[in-house]
Amino acid sequence: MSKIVHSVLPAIIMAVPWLAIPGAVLWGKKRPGAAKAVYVGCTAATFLLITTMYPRAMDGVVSVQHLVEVAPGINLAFRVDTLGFYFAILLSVIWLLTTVYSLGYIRTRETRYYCFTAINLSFCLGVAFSANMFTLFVFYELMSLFTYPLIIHEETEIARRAGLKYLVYTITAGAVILAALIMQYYYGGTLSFLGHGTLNSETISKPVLLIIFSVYMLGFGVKACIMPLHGWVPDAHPAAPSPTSALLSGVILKVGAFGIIRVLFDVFGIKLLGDLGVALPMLWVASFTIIVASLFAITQNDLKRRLAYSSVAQVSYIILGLFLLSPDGAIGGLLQIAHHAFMKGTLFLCAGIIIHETGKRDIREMNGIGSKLPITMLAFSVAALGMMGTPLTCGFITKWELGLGSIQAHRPYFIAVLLLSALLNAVYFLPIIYIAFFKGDPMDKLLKHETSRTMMVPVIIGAAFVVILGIFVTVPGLPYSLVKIVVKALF
Amino acid sequence: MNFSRMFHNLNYVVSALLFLMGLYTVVVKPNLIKKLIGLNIMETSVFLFIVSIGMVEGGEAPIVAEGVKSSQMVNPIPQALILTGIVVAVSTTAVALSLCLKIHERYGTLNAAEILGRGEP
Amino acid sequence: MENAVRSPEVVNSLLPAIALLLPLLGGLAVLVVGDRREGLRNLLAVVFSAAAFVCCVAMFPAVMIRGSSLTVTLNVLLGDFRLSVDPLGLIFALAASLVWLMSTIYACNYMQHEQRRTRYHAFSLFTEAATLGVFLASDYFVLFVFFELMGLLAYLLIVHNQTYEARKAGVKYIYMTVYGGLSLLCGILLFVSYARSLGFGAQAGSAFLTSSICFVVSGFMIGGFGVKAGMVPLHVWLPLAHPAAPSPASALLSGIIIKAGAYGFIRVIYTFHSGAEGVGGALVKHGHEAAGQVPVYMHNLHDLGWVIIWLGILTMVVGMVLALVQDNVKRLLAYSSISQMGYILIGLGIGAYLGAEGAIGLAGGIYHIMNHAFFKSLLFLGVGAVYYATHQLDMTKLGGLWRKMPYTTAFTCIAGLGLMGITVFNGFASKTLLHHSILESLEPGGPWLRAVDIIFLVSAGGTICYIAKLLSLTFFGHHRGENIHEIKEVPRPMLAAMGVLAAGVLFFGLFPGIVMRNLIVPVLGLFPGLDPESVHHLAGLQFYTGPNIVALLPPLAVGIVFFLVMTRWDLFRLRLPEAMGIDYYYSKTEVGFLRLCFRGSKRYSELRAKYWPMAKTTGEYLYDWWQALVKDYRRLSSAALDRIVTIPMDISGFATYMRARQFTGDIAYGVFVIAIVIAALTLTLL
Amino acid sequence: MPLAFAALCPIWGMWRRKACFPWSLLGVAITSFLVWSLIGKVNASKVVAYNVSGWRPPWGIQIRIDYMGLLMACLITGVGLMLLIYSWRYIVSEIKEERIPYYYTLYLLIFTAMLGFSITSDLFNFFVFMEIFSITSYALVAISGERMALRAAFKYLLMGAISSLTVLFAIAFLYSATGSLNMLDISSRLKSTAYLPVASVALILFIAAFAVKSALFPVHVWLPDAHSIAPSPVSALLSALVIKMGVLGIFRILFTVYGHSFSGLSSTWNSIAGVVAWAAALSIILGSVMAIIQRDLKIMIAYSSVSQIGYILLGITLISTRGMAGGLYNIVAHAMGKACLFLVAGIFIYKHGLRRIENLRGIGRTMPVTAGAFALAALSIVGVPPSAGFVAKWYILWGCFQEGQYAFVIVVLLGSLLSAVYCFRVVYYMFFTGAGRPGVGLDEAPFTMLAPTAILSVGTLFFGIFATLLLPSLNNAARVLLLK
Repeated sequence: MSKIVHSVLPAIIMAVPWLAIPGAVLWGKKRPGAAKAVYVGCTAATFLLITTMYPRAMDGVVSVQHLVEVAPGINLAFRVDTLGFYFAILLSVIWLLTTVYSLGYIRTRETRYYCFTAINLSFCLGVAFSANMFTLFVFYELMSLFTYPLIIHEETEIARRAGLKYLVYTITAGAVILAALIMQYYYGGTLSFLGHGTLNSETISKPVLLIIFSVYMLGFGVKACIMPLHGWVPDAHPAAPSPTSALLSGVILKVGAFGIIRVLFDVFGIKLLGDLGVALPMLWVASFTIIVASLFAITQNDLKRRLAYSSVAQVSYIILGLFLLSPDGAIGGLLQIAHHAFMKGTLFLCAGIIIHETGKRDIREMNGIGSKLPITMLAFSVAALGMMGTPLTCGFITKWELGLGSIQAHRPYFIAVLLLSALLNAVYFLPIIYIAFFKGDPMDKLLKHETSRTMMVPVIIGAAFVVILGIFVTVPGLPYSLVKIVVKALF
Repeated sequence: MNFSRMFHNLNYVVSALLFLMGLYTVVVKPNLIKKLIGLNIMETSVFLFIVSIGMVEGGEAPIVAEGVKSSQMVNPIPQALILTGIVVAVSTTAVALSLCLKIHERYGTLNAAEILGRGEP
Repeated sequence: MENAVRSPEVVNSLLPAIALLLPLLGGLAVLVVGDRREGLRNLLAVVFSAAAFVCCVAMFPAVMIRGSSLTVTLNVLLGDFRLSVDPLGLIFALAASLVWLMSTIYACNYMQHEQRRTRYHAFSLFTEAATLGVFLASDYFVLFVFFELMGLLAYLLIVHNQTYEARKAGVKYIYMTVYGGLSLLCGILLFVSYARSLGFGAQAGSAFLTSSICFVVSGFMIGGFGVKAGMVPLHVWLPLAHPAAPSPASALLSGIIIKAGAYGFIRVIYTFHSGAEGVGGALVKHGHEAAGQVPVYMHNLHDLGWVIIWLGILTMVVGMVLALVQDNVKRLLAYSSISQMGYILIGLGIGAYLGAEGAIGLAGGIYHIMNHAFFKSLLFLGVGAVYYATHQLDMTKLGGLWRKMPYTTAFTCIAGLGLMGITVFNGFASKTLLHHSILESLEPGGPWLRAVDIIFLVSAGGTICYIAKLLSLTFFGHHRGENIHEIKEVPRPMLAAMGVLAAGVLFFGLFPGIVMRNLIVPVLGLFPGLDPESVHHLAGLQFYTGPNIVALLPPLAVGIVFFLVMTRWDLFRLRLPEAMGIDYYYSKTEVGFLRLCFRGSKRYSELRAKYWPMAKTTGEYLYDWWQALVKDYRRLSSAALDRIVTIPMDISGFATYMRARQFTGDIAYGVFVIAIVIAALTLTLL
Repeated sequence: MPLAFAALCPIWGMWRRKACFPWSLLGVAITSFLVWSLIGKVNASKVVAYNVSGWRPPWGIQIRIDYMGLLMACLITGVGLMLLIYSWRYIVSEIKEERIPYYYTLYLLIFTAMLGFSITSDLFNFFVFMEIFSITSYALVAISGERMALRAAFKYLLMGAISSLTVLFAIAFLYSATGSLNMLDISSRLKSTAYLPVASVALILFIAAFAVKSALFPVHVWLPDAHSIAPSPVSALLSALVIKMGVLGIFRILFTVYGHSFSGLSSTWNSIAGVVAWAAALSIILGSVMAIIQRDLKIMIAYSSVSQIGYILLGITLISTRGMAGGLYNIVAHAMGKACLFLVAGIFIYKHGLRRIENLRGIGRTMPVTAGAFALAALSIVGVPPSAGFVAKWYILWGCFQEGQYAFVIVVLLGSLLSAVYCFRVVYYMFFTGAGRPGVGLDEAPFTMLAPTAILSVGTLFFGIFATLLLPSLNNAARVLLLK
């Protein structure tokens, strides 16, 4: 068993983003510079504080902190295991990037944007740090609700509709998760995460387990946008401002996947799921999502919609990897969380720059945009190549591990899904690159006109991460090393 | 139906009847005052019932005094209760009547249907 | 029989990594310097590619002579990212870096009339790094990484001109590359999982090579490598891409990059041979040899070789036939490349087919790879020079250039003769080897392979024919274009580059023995399953013998007949119907797929348009009803729902109801009271 | 004793127009203090009993504070105090000046009566207190003297009076059957089977009557009118506390008087509980649906009360310990949340005269604290974790599972979805529509109105996070009551 220490650090870390709010509220109008500084400072401080937990995470030491007993047996408590740390550090990095980016991008209602982004960071960290399903659910729900202001930030009719759709989906999902939670508690007796499954098939009948499982999947599947439940994604992403889209795709969809991970590893446990025989249906559902969402993406002409559908497909990689129930598959699935976050984050941020600088959203109108925004489009291309799984980008590592995993699980035919999806990725990403760089009249050369540095830097860093994570995979501290520890503990 | 038992429990039957008559009045009559009267009928039925339970056949007044020795005393508690009950009922009626007055002042009618703006104008 | 193969000594050396890094750094340097200082940039490009070549040469003694394997392990990707140089990789790397150097030198002048020169040089160098990476990789994983990178980077070279043709070629190329990469990845994933190996060989004791899964694996791998190698039916990108790219890039594509595919084939065969070393394989081998049987893994290799041979024949014939009818010089050369890849595949296939005796087939294949690298890149550079001078690629509009451009003509002719396989030129040696190998395979192969012999003969004739056509139409006769007077010989650096390659052609042709002993035999020594005696035999093989030279005559005759016949009936202009080309079906599939997507989404919206009104009407109806309810409610300023459900309790509501039915009121009264009394009594007196 | 003290208060407050607010405040504060001082005692000894004028229980009138009574008393004093503070500034704007003393008098009266109602253990006193707070609340609804108010008050009065009389009738039935008025005494006497028919009828009458008082679904019609038309603190009082008295009545009758374990009555008892549970379920759904279609903020909040009362009663009548704990917890959650919502609605009326939801566009910018309080309370009403409402729903759901009532699971979840719809619509209008009016800075309500609102809304969060302050005791109470 892993070593357990008590630490108040998670609680402190969660509190830090809240410090941004007074700054944003008080200085939002009068001294925007100070407000921004506080905002970025808080996000950065969060990141730095999380990094201090790194040694523990690498040693597999679990930090726990009991917060408050909400009801007898039901606690709000934090427990940072390696998986939680992995998720937390990832989301704080993505947050930092989008935070810096948003300074340049967000021009209206900054105060509200900063406040809610900071709050959401806190809640997302809460999900990552949660010690039991209840805590996870609490922060998950809060996060879901507080994302709404970000989605409708622009307050257009489209945004409003998208926001409404989002709310309907997530609130319903929340209710469904609640039902599953209650069932789990009633039948299983505990909600805690112990590093292995807490439900067992000896005391609980199989149908009940199946019901609990499927209800959980229905609930978390909405955030993780498994195919029939993905409806809000293609609307919310284009409607939201680009940094928010990056956050949505990069982190918030992953929170749903994180929920599924917890259900898989800490509620049911790998062995029980294997016995239940639910893995295969989930694999098919994920495969269906991957393929069909990719096909949908091909037909989209709105850049952000295409990216959104791509996210739907890519998040299902995580599900696919996890439900292979094999070590390599799990590594692939968990890696995909980080890798997709960087890739899709970069893509959305680039899309934001394109929209911000040229006002164009339709891919067909982007002829020669690469000569106008060379660095942006280069970053875009790198991330897009990553999505296709080109070697030396992080997407390749994911694909490789998933492929190995599917063979390890004696289901080699899922490689076909992966590869077909990569092909489809190529079909919908390559034209963008091609249009941007190679199409368009070279005579009619647009003036080079890159965007402001605050927006440029996060994009470059994101693209750099795509490559760094693809080359220096095994460097300690990067996702692979963390994921390896997680998976080693599990299998 | 056991009529002798019914007769034996006549107080139940009668008060129930009265209660229901009052209820009917409250529900059906459109005039607010009539509704109040119905309410009072209901009250009365309840009081009647309570008094009747305290009755002991051949009992005496429950006065504990020198020289009065009776094993057959009427139960005094119901009577005490009714006194309180009547006070409460009166106050309810008073409030209701004052409301009626005000309503009449403001609406110029006491017809429930007209007040609610339904039915004939 | 003792295993005579030298077990390679592993030496840690940074040289492979340096060889890889040099072009990479060069590319970056070129990017940094940029268009502002062209001279410096060109110099940097040449210097760095020369340095890479020198680096490869520096590895030569250790690898080829001492037989050690230079290895460097980098801690990137999944850890153990290992580059390792064995003789096979090294000869490819040498060829690649040499051709690259020449191409770079050539490009410095050639690219002057093109746009985006910095991009060209930078990405050419990047591609060189990736290509060297392919050849220096120590296992399939590393190989795949570089193979993919090479494929994607080469895209930049193909679309360089950004013309319509270039973009069209680029689209086809990139999709084929992606497909090939995925197929390869699939194969490699399966290989890694089932052979449980990190190197090119299967792990000792694994049952991989004897199980049927090895066919699946090699199938995927051939599907992946075949794309790059221009193997029919995966060749469709090639005839588009080569003409579209700038000539030095075409030289690289044809000279080296498609060889990376062939290299992959060799590695697959090598993997099968590794079974001889593995414990399980060795056991199987010894066990069966005692009974005079072929070991099981060899059996599988044999079947695989059979497939490769026929793929090679198909490639060879299709390439040859299509090359005959081209007018565009570069397209002709592109089809020629396909055809020549067919030769190579036949050689490799026979090498696999013959199993332990396959040394001669492999040697022929590898030799031809080397030769082709030289003469095909030289040909492309030559026609590039023509294009540089005339801006014309249609050979029917050229001619008589030999007077104006004597050196170019000479070099191109050397290359052409090499390609024809004429004695003294390098093609002679390799084609002789191939022919020998076909003859050797006749014995076990039977009548089918006799057909191969004939086809080989015919296509050798065809090759002679189209090269004759190319040379005669381009350089000889009289000029059919305009402005013959403005045509000048190309600048000296370009000539120098061509000259070096021409020297290579001659060297490989004149001294086949040296080449065999120093380059090919060490490579063959890698294959543990080969019979050492046959390898030894190859080392002492004499090429310039009477029968060999005589064997050249039939194809030459066939070629001349071809040429005469086709000139006589003007068959060079024959155009095959589109539907006979494989490309046609590719386009159909591609278009069909996109159409499927769009039609699917269109159908979806049609369906929605069809059924949506219905749903919408229902929804609207419900909504109207709801609105009416709300409105009604608001008008009556009391709950509509209340009214429905709670009439008896809603005081005024019930009153109104009763008033409306005044005459029934009394009856209702009676019924009401009686019913309730009965109910109460029943309850009371139960 | 709080009863004695509180009863004195109105007399003092009666004629001193200016002083009546401080005086009432003093009275309420002292009472609250006394009540709170009892907490420890009750926790220690479970029950605090006091026999008025020295008679022993079966005959004398006994005041008995058990856990449930204490909970209600604390709630009444706590929320009551907040509402009183809020009233100070607010009430001036809605009712005529000469009526203000009446308002405070009535306020203290209803306060006293509710306290008495929660802590008495004598059935007749029970009735009397009920009548007092009922009559007072009729008057409070009508206090503004407007047409609509009068009408709503009269409707309320008729239904209230009928239900009161029904209660009295039922008490008489019970008395005739058992000859006792003390709840525990009756409870023990009812164990003999001789009184079955009468007791059954009384039970039905009780439940029907209290259903009216607590505005359970088919008999809720008085509530939307009365609650929306009364002045906002009164609405808050009615919604937060007065209808809880109906719940308390049902609770007392079902559990204190009749109890769960009677052999003879259990079938009637169970079927009654079942009927109430289903009525509660219907309340949840229909109340929410009706709330959704409203345009007037206060009517919407009033309908939301119907739905929330449904939750409470559903929890209580699930007859599972968890469910009951959840139901009781929802009393707390709803009292705070709903009071807060009404107070916010009151602030909007006070500041801008806004009642329509559509008119609240962008008000979140000028009145962030108020609107924020609304949002927080709304989250609790919807049941978003970690608010108090969530804890309540959690326990109710748990109860449903304990009893295998899967239909109710769906009802509860659907109900929270519907409540999300109406709550978030308002939140949306407040925060996310309408450009901020330029030049208009913060424009908040006076502090004495803002503070209670804020405290209540924070309270919902507090009791969500620190639910363990109450839950173990509630669980114990439920376990004792259900003898499980």
